[in-house]
Amino acid sequence: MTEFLIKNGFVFDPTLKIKGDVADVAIKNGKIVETDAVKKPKVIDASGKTVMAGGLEIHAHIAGPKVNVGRIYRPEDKLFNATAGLKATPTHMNTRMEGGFSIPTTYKTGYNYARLGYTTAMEAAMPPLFARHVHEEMRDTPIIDEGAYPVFGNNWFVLEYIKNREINNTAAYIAWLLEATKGFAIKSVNPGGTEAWGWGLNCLQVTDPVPYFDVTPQEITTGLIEANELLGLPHSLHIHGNNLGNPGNYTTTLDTLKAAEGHKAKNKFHREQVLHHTHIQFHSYGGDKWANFESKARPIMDYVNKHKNITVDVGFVTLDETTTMTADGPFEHHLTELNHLKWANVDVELETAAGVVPYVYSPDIFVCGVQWAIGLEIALLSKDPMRCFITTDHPNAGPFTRYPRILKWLMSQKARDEQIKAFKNSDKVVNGSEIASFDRELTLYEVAAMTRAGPAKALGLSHMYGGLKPGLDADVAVYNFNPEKENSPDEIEKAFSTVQYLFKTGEKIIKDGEIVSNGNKRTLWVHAKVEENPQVMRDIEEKFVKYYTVTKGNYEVHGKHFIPNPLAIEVDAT
Amino acid sequence: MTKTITDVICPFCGTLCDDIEVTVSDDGKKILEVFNACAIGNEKFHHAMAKDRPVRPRMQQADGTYKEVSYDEAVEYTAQMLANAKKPLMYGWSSTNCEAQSIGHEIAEAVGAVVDNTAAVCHGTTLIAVQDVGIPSCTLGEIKNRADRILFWGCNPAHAHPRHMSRYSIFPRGFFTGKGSQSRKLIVVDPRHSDTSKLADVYYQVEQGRDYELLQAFRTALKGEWLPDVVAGIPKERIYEGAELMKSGRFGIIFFGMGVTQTLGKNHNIDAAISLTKDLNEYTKFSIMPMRGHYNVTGSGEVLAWQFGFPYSVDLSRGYARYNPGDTSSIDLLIRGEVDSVFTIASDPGAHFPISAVKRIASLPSVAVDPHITPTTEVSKLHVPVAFVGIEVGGNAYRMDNVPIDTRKVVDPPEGVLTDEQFLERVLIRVKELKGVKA
Amino acid sequence: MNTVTLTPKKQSDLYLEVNNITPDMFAGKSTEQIAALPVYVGNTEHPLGEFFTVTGAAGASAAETRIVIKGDSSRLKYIGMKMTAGEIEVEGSADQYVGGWMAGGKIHVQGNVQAFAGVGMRGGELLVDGNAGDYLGAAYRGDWRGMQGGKIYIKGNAGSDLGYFMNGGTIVVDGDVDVFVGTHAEGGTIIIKGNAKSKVGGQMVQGEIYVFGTIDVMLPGYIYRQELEKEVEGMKGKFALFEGDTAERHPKRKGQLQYAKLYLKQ
Amino acid sequence: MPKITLNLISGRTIQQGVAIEAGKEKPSYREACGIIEIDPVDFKQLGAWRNTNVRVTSAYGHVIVKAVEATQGPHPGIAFIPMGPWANQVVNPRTYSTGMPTFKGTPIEVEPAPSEEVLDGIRVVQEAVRGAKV
Repeated sequence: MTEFLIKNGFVFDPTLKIKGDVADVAIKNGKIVETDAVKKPKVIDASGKTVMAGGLEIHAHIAGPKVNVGRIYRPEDKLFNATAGLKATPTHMNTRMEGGFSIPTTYKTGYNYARLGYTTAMEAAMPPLFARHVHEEMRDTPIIDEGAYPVFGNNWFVLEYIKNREINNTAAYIAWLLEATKGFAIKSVNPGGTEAWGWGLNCLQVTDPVPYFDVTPQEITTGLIEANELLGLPHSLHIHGNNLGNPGNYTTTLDTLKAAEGHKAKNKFHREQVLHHTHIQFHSYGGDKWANFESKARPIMDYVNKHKNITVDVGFVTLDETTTMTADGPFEHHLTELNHLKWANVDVELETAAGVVPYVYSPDIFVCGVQWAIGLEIALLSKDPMRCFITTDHPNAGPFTRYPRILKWLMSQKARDEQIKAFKNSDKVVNGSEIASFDRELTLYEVAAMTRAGPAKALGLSHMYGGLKPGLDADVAVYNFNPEKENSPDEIEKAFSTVQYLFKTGEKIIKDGEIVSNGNKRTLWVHAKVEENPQVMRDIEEKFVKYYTVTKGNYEVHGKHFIPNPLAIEVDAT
Repeated sequence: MTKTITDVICPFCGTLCDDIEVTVSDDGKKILEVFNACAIGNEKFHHAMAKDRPVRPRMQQADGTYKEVSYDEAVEYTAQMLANAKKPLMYGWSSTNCEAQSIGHEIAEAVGAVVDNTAAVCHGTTLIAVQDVGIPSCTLGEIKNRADRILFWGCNPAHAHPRHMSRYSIFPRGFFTGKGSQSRKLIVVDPRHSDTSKLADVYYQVEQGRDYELLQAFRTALKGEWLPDVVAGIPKERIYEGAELMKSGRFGIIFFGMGVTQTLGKNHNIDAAISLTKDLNEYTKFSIMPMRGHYNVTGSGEVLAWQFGFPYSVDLSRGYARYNPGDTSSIDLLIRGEVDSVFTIASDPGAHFPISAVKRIASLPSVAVDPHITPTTEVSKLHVPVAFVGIEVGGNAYRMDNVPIDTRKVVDPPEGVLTDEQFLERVLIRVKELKGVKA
Repeated sequence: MNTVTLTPKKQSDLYLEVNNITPDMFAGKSTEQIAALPVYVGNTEHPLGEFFTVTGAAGASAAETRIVIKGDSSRLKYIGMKMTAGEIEVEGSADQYVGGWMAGGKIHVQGNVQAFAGVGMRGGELLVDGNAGDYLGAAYRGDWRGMQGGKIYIKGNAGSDLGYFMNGGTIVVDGDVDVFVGTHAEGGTIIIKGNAKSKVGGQMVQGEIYVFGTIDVMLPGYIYRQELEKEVEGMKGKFALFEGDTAERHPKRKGQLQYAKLYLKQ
Repeated sequence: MPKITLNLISGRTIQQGVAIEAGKEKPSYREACGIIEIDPVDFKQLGAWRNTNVRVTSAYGHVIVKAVEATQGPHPGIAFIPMGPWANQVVNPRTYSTGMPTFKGTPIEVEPAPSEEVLDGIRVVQEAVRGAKV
């Protein structure tokens, strides 16, 4: 493999504690190496540019059944929004057609992450029965390494085991399902509420019992944390709490976060949190109706800042027309009742559900403006950027392609002020939030923590990703951004929109902003070894015979077609 | 010793039964017995064994007869035809696996073709409706485990999806439906008193072509609004009763078929049915599902959607994907004279398109890839026989509820017969050479 | 205003996609530059000049540019697509998407137009002397925002799905229309001077439809309210007012439900 | 000969499903799909015996099929030809710009044609497309 030496860039890397010093980065055999370890490297002149590790997406909806429902049912998302593929100009000879804005095609998803300097992304909700579909899409998403989180929070096995306080059985089932679906982590979406949705109901509070199963969201969350730490998985429980999107829901969120109290991370991956709460912007709402809707970012972040065993990602609202999609089935029904736009829903037998509704975050609507402010407040109130990550819950709060715009808002008070002024109801937005009073501007070092080192650590992948330490995978992004110069807000956005260079596991992917390789994408999954558990295996056999509509033999994901290039993370919980 | 293969998937209809057992000879070449399949599935497995099955490509001669050619010649003809066309149509894809579809799409992208699947004459109008109003749906297991109200509207599973009723919709005993069919009320709407309707608790003989009116009347009745005395041949009292019956269930499902997708109203019929489902969710839990025909038409839509953004009728001719049924759809393209060559695979437009569209296929350079002899192969310039997917080669397929199931290989294909994937892979390599695309 | 005249030189074997034939694209260009603009036949790209002789001169802006297309345009798709100003005169018939997504200016077609004319229209004027196809003034697939403004006038008949998801503007058809008129409309005005078939105003939330002739079968969700004297398109008459579609949701204004209005001439 | 007017729909039958898998070049395909199912009331008007060949004519074409009594009825006024090449000689190809032909709801005339032959599935298409030119 070719050796590279990226010379004289301004390097930002929390793993090496480098805060913009001019330094060189060397690449050999797919890994970062000491600069003297390369003999005849190709030299990349990065002087006057910013150098960081490849970005890590910890939470996005980019592959699988509900994403594809979004694509299928929104042709208008692609109208006049497509670019040429194979048969176009010679520089594009190697790439495929791209299309779509809020729900781009798989090819566009891979290319766009690469253009932003990202090299790894996690699909945030995999319905186990649809695991093959998720893997087929990930296979067709070029360049980036990907993994997927199977959903467990409404799974009948989990509900029954936790009701009986059978944490060993819960863990054994989780290990089996991770292997059967080639999944990466434990996801829980609206625990209990989505099963209730099977009857058109919901669990809005952590103490609302799940119909028939008679277990509460709180018990499910605690049980899943315990099972996760019993297994010692690389990532923690990844939760989307109850009561998403409703005024006054911040108290539910605090109740959800409290489930982590008294639990300590047990794993060999240097992960410290036991609970990751995702898109916490959607869960930090005050008021008791839309008319008095307000930000409760401060109480939420006060709690998060104080509790080191919790991480969060934001879910920034980008003020775009987008497509919401979540395994929180009842929420999507609630949303379509609000905006009257087309509603798709899929209830998945024994496991979960999902809904999809288009949404227009209009700068003319006061609530949208406050949602925008809450996202920024969460990031700007965070005292530890290694525990608060940048996401848009793509495509829910906006497409991930808006990350450069979010950086602009986070790094420039001026950019925020301009946006506040542009709101139709700016007074109401300012009254309903604290954003106008914030003068914090994030540094690139903090940004590197929130987009690279932090997510890598939280995912238990800091031994591979997130930094430029020798021995890590050679995922390196070079941005045409000189941090020593005065940069206008729009220059920030532009610079981070397309990398100058991108390397993925040592291969040159982007050169001068143009994609030159489809890379060597890998699928991450967790192979957790547990003691044999005959009861759980009997339960699995029984449920397949009686209640599933596929046989157990046709449920498990095998084969090169689905995962041509697997990367199994080994866990021994025996 | 014979051996029995279990968990075999039936590659016929969208029900995609995965509990078939097949006994094969000890050399793995012959299917001896097929268990659990319906009459159609059974026939499908046995037909793969037919002795008179074509095993080499056949080229049409000037006098209309066919002459055997090699696969090399077939690859060359196909690649040349596609590479030289200005707007080739690549139609079908519904009876092959997702792996083959994927390769086909790469060919289509390289040559700037229109890719369309059999939804064009089946549930394409459903997809249009879904694009307009969405679709609250579920997997088939939800129906088995929860549903107590089952509506079949313009579909006849007794004939078209023979095991649907026993596996998923009427008879099975599920988690919350322990009494099987006694747990459920069955409502059927059809202009014909079909074999399915004979099982119904309530049957509505809708006037043919007035499904839209009747669906909208049910929606009106749900809201308690005024109705005319008779709608679509049904007295209003029966419409109010039906609305009450739906509302009073705990979990309901509407299955619909070509009786509404192909009838006057088309996408609007489905739109109204979906809107009815959405309305019912204000009172109880309700879902709706199209009864997809070909076993992997759903998969074709899925793969097209994640690769190009649209589920069928995808026009790649301008180098980016465009979609608008009525313009980019096969029947319109053929009848309007918009395409200049036709590649069909895993489908039979010759039998299932209106004759005016078939005439166009017959008049153009054309290739048909199909294990069978069909009206399409017998009017195309080249017929390429291939292995049966789901019998002689495995590969992924999507059930009518979008659940992906990996089909299995049961026996070897006849000596020397290529699979869809193998043939398409060779065409792709040749097309890329002809188009000067870097491999 | 300056005029550019396009005279056909040769017919293409397949259909020709001419989305570049707009005043916006022609404005400020020489005849040579116009002749060099790309048109498309399937997957092939050709200079416009291969199919047309370009004469006259374009104006400095779209508003000052008029385009005349001579001869038979019945295999030209996308004439006037996305135009914002200026004028197009089509002397023959045109194919699909005439005036698609147009925002301003004026198109006059002397013959017929095929499906999707005025799709996604936002403003301007489209006048057709002959017949129109299906989906006239309709929304693009999946979009809940159909025709927003402007005026479409058809002197002949129109096909099915006229004014699908219409939000604003006016469509007038002198002749008859096929099934589905104003489906899902939330605004705008549709005037049918001839007869309509069935499925008129289905799932319509707001907006107005006038039918001067007959409707084969009324939808069940329309309720007769009263008879009214109205002047429509310069014609006075008595109309029966129906409100609906009661099957659909309707917004409230000042505590009153707002329905779509269907006027049937008596 | 009497001529009756009916409303034609087409669709699947289990016999059609079995026959297409058995082989469309086989006589069983013709037996399953080269038929028109007519209601007893309409048969009376037609004045023909069951299992007589009839000529079906629409605005879009014509075809010879065997008239049989409808098994899934009653449905006076409606005729049914299983989906396939025979039905497709006469169905309304208009798509209303949706891509979907109007396979159900085509006005047809049916008249007895006892001396004419029902072609097999391949020939009925080959004959119809013979000499087709772009």
